[in-house]
Amino acid sequence: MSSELVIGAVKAIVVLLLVLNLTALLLWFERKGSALMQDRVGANRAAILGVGRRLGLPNLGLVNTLVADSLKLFTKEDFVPAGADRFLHALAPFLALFPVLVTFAVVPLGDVIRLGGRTVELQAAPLNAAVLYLLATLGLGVYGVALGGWASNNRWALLGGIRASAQMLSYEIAMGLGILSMVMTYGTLDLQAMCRAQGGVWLGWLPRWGIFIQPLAFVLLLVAGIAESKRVPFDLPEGESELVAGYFTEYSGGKQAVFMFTDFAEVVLVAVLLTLFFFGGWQVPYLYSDGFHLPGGFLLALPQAAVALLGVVAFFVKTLVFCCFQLLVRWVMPRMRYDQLMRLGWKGLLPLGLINVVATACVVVLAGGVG
Amino acid sequence: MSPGVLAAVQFSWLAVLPLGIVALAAVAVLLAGARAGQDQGEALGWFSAAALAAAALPVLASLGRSRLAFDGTVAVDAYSVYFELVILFASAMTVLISLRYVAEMGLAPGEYYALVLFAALGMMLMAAADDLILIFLGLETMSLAVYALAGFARRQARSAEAALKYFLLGAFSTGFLLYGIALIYGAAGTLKLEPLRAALAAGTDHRTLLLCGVGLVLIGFAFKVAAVPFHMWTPDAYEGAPTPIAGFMAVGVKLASFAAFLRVFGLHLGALAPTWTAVVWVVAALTMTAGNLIALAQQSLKRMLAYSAIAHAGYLLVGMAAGSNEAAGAILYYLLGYAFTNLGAFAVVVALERRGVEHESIADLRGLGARAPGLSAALALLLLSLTGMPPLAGFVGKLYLFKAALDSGLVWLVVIAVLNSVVSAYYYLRVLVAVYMQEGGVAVAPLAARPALLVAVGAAVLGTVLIGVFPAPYVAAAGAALRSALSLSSPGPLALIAR
Amino acid sequence: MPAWLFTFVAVLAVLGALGVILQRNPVHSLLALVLVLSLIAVLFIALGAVALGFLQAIVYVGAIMVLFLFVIWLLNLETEPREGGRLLVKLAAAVLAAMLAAELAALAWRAAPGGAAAAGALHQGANYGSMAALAKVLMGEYLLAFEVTSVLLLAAVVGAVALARKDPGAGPQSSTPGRLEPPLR
Amino acid sequence: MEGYLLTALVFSPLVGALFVLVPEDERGVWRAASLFSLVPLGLGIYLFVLFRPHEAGYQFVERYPWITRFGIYYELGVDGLSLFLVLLTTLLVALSMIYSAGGDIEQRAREFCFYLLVLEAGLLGALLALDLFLFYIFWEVMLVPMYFLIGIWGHGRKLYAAFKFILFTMLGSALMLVAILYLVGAAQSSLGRLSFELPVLYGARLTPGQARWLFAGFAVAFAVKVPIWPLHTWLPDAHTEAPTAGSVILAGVMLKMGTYGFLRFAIPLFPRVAIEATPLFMALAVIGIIYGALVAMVQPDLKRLVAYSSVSHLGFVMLGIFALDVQGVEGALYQMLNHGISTGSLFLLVGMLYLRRHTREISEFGGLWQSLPRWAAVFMVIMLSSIGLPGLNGFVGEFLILLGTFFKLRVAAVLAVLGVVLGALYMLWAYERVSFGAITREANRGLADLSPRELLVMVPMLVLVVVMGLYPGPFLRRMEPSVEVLLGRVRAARLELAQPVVKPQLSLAAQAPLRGKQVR
Amino acid sequence: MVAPSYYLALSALLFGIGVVGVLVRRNAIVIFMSIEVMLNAANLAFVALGAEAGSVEGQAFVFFVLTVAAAEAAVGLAILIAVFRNRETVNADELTLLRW
Repeated sequence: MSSELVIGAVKAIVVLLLVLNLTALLLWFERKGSALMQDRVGANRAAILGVGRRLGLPNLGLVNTLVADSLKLFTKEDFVPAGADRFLHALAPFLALFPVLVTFAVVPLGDVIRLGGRTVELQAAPLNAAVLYLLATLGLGVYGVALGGWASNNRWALLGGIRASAQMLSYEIAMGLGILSMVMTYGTLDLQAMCRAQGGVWLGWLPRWGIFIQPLAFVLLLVAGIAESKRVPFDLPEGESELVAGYFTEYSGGKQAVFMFTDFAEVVLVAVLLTLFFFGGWQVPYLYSDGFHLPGGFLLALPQAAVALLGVVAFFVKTLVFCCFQLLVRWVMPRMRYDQLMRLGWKGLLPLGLINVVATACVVVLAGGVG
Repeated sequence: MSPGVLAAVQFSWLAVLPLGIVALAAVAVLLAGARAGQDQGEALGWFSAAALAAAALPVLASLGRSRLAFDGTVAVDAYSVYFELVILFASAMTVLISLRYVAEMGLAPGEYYALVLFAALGMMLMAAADDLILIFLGLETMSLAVYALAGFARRQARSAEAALKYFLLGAFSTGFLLYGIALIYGAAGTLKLEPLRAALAAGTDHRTLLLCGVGLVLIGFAFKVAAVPFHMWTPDAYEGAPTPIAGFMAVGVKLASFAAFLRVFGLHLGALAPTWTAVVWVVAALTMTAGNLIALAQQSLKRMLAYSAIAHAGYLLVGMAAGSNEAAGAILYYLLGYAFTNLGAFAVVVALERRGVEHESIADLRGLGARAPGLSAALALLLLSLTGMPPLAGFVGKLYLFKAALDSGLVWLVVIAVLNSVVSAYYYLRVLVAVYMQEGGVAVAPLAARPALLVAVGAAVLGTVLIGVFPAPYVAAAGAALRSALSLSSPGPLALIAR
Repeated sequence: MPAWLFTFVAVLAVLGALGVILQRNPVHSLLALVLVLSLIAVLFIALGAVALGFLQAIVYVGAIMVLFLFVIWLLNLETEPREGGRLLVKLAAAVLAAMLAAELAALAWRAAPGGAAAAGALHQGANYGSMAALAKVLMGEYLLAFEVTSVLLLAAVVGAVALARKDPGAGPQSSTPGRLEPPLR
Repeated sequence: MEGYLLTALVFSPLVGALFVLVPEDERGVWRAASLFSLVPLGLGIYLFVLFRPHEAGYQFVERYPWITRFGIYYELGVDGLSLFLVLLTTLLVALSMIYSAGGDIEQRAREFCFYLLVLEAGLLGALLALDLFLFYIFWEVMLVPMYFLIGIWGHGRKLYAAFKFILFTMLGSALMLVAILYLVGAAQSSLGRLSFELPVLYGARLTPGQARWLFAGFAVAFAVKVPIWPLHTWLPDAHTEAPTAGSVILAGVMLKMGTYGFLRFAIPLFPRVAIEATPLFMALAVIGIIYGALVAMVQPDLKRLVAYSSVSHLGFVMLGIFALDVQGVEGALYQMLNHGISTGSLFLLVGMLYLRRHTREISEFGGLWQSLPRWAAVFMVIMLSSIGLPGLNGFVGEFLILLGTFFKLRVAAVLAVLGVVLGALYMLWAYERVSFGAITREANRGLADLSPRELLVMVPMLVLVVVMGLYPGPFLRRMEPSVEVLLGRVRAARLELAQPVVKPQLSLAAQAPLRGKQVR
Repeated sequence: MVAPSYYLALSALLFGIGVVGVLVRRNAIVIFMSIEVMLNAANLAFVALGAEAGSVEGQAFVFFVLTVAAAEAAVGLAILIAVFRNRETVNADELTLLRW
């Protein structure tokens, strides 16, 4: 009993650390990547005693992002505007971060591994209603930004909060519909089972990934996901040119860091979801439990531990790719207007999602069910 | 999921078709209304009325049957046919009354009629449901549509306010209803009414829980039928709501609520009758007395009709308190007459209203007898029926009801009831005084020669007279409806209430 | 759910409910309500109704409460001044209702099937609270009810839109410019 | 024709009421209304001719099932109790219609005629119905038209009077409705079948307690209508404020519905209770007689005086009814007719006066004998009939009543005689102040005397006053069999009551020895 | 393991608190929130009693209640907005066009 508890705790901490580190990495990528795309240098000033330069290394800005900025953020004055609701003002950032982080608990990082006769699921919380859990926690995410905006006693902040919550609520529906089609396709609410179902190939060469049977759902989830994380082109809640910084205008220091953190954690989450639903999660193409079965009948045998490890690596690679994709979108898309945003959500994605669900249902029933 | 699951359900077209027709019509009206302009509103109204009439056909087709469908959640019996027909009629009348009003007041016709149809669907479901879940859903479908309709004239502060009060108190009562259902479920272990009756007949170990639940459900229903002390919403809601909707609330909501009330309490909780009839006795006495006494003081016609509706709920509760087969038949019959009479009265009020000139107070009606003899005569007849003047529908209904109550030994309750109807004569006649015996008032010719309105008023008057003078077929129909509902469960006792 | 955890959740839920009715700022009331609803979701899961617990969180916490929040903002509700007048009536109402609650609780505690003492196992099947079990009922015996909910929702949407829609030619009173003010305290 | 005679009688006014709506102008309305008011009168006379005088039971019975589930029949019939009231109704309606056409009703003639004819239908229906349900319907139907008659064409505080009238009456009839329903239920358990038919219900066995309550229910309704003192307060208002035709019908026929109700329903249905309640009702009747007379005496308003005299006269009727013997009941029936004729005439005469002077204050008149000789002469005859001058109709009724009462309860008879004296006093005094002496007011000079139309209305009354005073035989002969049947039921009940088991304390003989024993 | 009766007692308490809230508060939206507390108390009772009996019917009912609650919230809040547009208040004591 206690060892299971320990394993559970370890898994939770591992997942948490992974997400946090990934987030920090994304922060760096965003700064440096954007500089690269815009043909400028980007963060490059801070260095530790000039060691890197002396060694002749290019300044990657890692010190800026990972050390200097963090130090600055956490040592800055925690400013609360006059007339703000102090309690909610303090609570809001954590209310925003918490649901995103706990969502990762149900994400399967890989297949089971066997350690000393014990089977360990590479999933912090193996839950057979994981999709419902996912939707529930996603729903909670609204409160942080909404209350943050409201509690600041600032018009821009309030407007940002309202925009954020309306936007998240609207796109949650499209997202839910996308996820629903996947649930119907695989006939399960269990994410691990969904990943397992994506193993193997069609026609001898095409991986059985979700993207190939539910392309529309992928589009839905991608768009809605970006909107959920309030990033360009859906970054109206924090549109600098209109609202200063939207709902976190009045935040500074550590609390602002938490908000920023939430932002990137959401990016990771969206990437994870896309990976899980449409790109086989930890499935590596042609890799089975005993090794690679390449098209054409070639078999490349691998030990079980290596297969598991490959799965985890594959998962991270896919996630990273989608993370980067999301960051890249920022520099190629203009910001939408608010009415365009709403129109896209309600008149574009929602009908598409409904059509997709109905079509899926028809196919599922005609095919005699999935179970 | 396999298709086998669906096949296992006892599907019944007869149960679904009427609801389906109404729902489809609602969607069609909604879509058409989005495109149509204000001037096509009347066409939408006529279409809605036609759809309601069409829905009556499958209802009639299930006459003579008496069985349960959808795994015992819906009853296909004469009882539901009876109520569904009356509900369809009341809804169609509401639509006809509304035609002119909607145009005159500049309301959105598509949404208006769609909501009326949705409400009608909810009411029909309440009448047919044999399961607490379905009753609840029907109740909510009806209520939500009616909440919205009550506040439909949203440019008027009063309308929105009426909707708010109606909504808050309605939702409050829903809470009681739900908790009560939960406790009954806990005690009996089922939500379906037939097994519930069987379970009660077999006796339960959880009598306390059951009685608590019954009490709370009673509160919930008391709210819906506007029984004192849960009547506070009624006058405000009626006064603020668009007038045709006030009539719809007074008739349709009451019909459906009593249909479910009677089915749940009379038919299925009959084993507990001695406990709840005592409560209903008190509630009935309070309801009629308070309704009538407060109605005396009203200056507004709609408000007066609202209090009179409360009083009539009181009379109907006398029948519930009597708790016999005979009384149940009387309730059915009374509701029929009440539907015709009250809708007619509201139709007349609608005929007098127009934008800017609302015949609000009774004093506005002064001299109407000379300006609009036909309409005044109709109003007089309908009000006399509400008073209980023979040989109109209201009289025979009361007679039947009181007779049944006397047979159950509720002499004092009946005495209270008849004294109340004397009190009620005062305020009904006060209207006639204004119409016929006083001069002045607002010099506006009524909206005469509106075919729909005239049809509605004519139908109401004709019905009121016909049901009153030749009650035999309707009494027989009410009786048949009850027998049909009673015979649903072939085993078990056939008596409505062990009394 | 172990007893200590239940006690903790229950106490928290009651405190939350009290918060709903005692907080003078509607947003704080709302947050208290969110807490209560989430705890009830937890209790659902503890009772084996796993799917329902999540549904509760999704529908109530994720959607309905956000709608409430929106409306509070739209209405620009401020902290209520201390409510004066009719204090006696309110007190009486409160006492009465509290008595009702106490009585109900006492009754429920003693009269519930199983009783207070029988803390035995619940008679639940293997997949008692699963989505599949729930779906079987919804698509089976309650098929009609399930279909009716679609009508119900449609009616609600139509009603809500009809009521809250802005009039095209509405006067100035319906949309005062500068309505949206941050709460002033 | 005979098979449907009663139906034709009841519904001909209704048909007339519909026809009244047709004509374009007011003259046409009056003509149609007058014609149609003569139809029931003609049918009534035809009925009188065909009526078989020596038959005790109901005649011309029509019986069709109506609401079989409740044992309700459309059942009409006539007997000696109702025959003359039917005739009186048709006569008074026709006369007041003709009178009203002569200028009494100045506005909304169409509605007036409509209501009057509907009222007639209600009155005739209530008199002829043999089914309690049907009876109740007609009983209520007559309220509404009367309410409108008072409320629209009345004078002074007409709305107040109309409301008082209808609420008092409805209060009574509502209780009667409960009693009817209870009675039917009780009869169902004792007879084994559900029926609203009067002949069936006569046979119901009731416990004394039930019977007492039910009797009370019926009695309150009828007592309000009569009206018995202290339930009379609506009457002076209603009579005074009503238009002349309304007063005539109200006093002439409607009050009789109360006394008729006692004779047809309350007493035969519950004879034992009626016997027990005799002292009470006799006391109330005597109070009514004396009270009515005393109050009438001090009235400054002529119409109000006549109204209070009605209270007094109806007291006589009640006295006769509760004498419960042949003389008393027949006298009461006869007095009902008398009162209808004489009081109806008095109201007509007051109305004629009002038309000319627009006042009814007695002090405003004086010496009318000079300016209105014909009016004064007619008034004289009618007034003498009202105070019961031998040779005129009033005497026969009062004499029979006093005779019947005398055998029953001497004190009551003696007090009632006092009432007769008082009646003569206030009537003659009023007449003196109005007609005799010199003309004191200029306005009273040069008034137009009775017009031919008015004479036409009054002549039938005068003829009846004389005929019924000199030749009561044909009337009494037709009443007697039915009265005997009624009293037969009372006698049977009295025999039952005499059994000491039922009510030992009533019999002094049974108690006396007991007391004696204790003393010893 | 905790017996369902404890859950039931808790639900009764919550229900009572909701009722008190409806009766005591004058702000319409807070009244509405109190009503939601009542509904949820009923839901808890359903699930607790259903768990005891091992029947899914109670859960089905809660599912429907959730649906209804969502619909009710939409309509109710729309009404609130309509009222506010007209009157600039949702305080029940100030809504006096119609008498309470």
